[in-house]
Amino acid sequence: MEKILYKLDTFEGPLDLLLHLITKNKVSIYDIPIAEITDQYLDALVYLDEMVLENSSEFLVMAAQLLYIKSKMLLPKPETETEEDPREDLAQRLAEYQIYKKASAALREFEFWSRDMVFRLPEKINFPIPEYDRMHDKSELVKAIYDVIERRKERQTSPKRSFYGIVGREKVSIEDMVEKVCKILSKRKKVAFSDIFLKSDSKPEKIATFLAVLEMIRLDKISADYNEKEKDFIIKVK
Amino acid sequence: MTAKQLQCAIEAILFAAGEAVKISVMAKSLGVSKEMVREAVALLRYEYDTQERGLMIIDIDDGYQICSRPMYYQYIREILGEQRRQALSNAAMETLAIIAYKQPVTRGQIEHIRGVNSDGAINRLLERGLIDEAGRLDAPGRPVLYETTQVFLRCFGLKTVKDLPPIDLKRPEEYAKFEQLTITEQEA
Amino acid sequence: MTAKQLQCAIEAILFAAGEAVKISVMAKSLGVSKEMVREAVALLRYEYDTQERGLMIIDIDDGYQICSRPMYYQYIREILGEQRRQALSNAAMETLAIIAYKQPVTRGQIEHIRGVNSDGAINRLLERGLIDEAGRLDAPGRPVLYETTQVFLRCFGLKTVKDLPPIDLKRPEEYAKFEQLTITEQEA
Repeated sequence: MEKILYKLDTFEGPLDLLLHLITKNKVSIYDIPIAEITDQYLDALVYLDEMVLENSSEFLVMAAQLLYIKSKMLLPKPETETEEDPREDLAQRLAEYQIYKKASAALREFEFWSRDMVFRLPEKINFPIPEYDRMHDKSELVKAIYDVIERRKERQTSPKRSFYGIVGREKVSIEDMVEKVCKILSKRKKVAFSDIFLKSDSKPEKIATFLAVLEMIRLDKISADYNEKEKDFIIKVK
Repeated sequence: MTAKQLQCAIEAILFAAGEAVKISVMAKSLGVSKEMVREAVALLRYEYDTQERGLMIIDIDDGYQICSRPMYYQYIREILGEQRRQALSNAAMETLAIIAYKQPVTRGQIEHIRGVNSDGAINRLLERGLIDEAGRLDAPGRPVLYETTQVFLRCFGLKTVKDLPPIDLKRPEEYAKFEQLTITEQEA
Repeated sequence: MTAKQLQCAIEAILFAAGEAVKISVMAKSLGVSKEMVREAVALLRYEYDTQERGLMIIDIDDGYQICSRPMYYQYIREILGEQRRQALSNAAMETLAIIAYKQPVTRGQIEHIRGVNSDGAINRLLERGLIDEAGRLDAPGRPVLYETTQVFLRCFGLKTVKDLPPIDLKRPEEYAKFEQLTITEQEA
């Protein structure tokens, strides 16, 4: 497979990247060849020219979702039930996203319509406006304070911000993590998925490790089977 | 009040307001019909336009707002030292489009559609005054709803949000196609 | 540029500036002599005055400023009064609550706590007499401090600000966060 260098920040998000792949492959949103597109999607993540951390967690969530759909489609379908196409939710999200992407392009045309017009602020008027005279319950003030606090919390806990605060712009290559996983597996025949993660120091390293494991599964170098007793995936060399 | 006086009173009102003033509000305060307000504005606008006056009147939200005529912008710019507005990022424009077409809408809904965290884009649009909060959704967590503002309308030259370029939000054909596809696949 | 165009350009400049613009500044930007600016303004003013237009030009400090004509004040007053008489918006209520609990507090502190520009909300609250200036903070820039007023107490049925409902009873954790937030900021 050819190596394509993607910059994640050229895509607005995982849906944008998926739409790009769908267009490139000239397939319909409503009939995605899921195996192919999943591979290409993972390639895009793996051969990233540069890991942009801002939205990487969302890109990973989508990777997991694609793999899930792929596995669901491989399972034999029960004959009696008219089961839903596992791709349906994704197709609808893509369709909706595509609509707004088009709308966004349409709006772009009007962006500078009033670029050369100056609007002024309301004139300072030299007569008194009547004093405020509505009655309010004092509980409205408390509610307003809680609203402020809540919004602050939302802002502060948003993944993007907390991410930047912790990791800055450290870059970790997935190749390095593939090597690391191989090294671990050369000493032990099998290892628990969570153990691999314990050995990762930072968030970017964890993300790269996750992608490395996905990539190795995809290339059939390792297997990952869920162990009920340990409640973990056991990684083995194939 | 003569027709000329009505025009001049409206000119004074639009100047002082510094924001769009609704036709109905002007009609009520001036003690005339809405039709008379519309006519007076049409005449005033005709005068402004034919003489290429420094001022211009635009329609916003069943009302009018006064602004400077674009052809004189170069002189204004030099004097006020105004920075030209920067283009919105793609993220901000996508977010704005979602809010414009779907308003009122919550942060969570926007994020679901875009598939990525949109806090930065939303904050940027709030800072620019293109969107504003529009109360809270009556649902768990009472999330804030967002809507577009008058500033948005006048920036993009829209009279109302109904003037947004039409997009096919439902696309029933495509959905129908999808259903067909699923059936064929199951048969196969 | 014709004499008429010069007039219109000056009209646009004065409108956009919203404050007095010096004759010398206009002359330079328009590439004409100061005398020509004076003449153009004289003609523009003559037109405004004889037609009793909504606008008026006043002399300020070797410059000119455009404003609305006093004879139309009654309409402006009624309409702007109407437009600004509305109930408090969410933004204004949040701003008011912050001022009530944290007074005296600066514009910058309010903005920091709310995370969005709050100038509009503060101006509305000032206009409606719900808040007032309370001296200046002894810090760089000497920012204005704001506090609530008697009007505020009356509208919320409070005798003094000590009657404000305590916030820490229901959610002590969050109140602590709110306290912390302002303290950290003052330290910074």
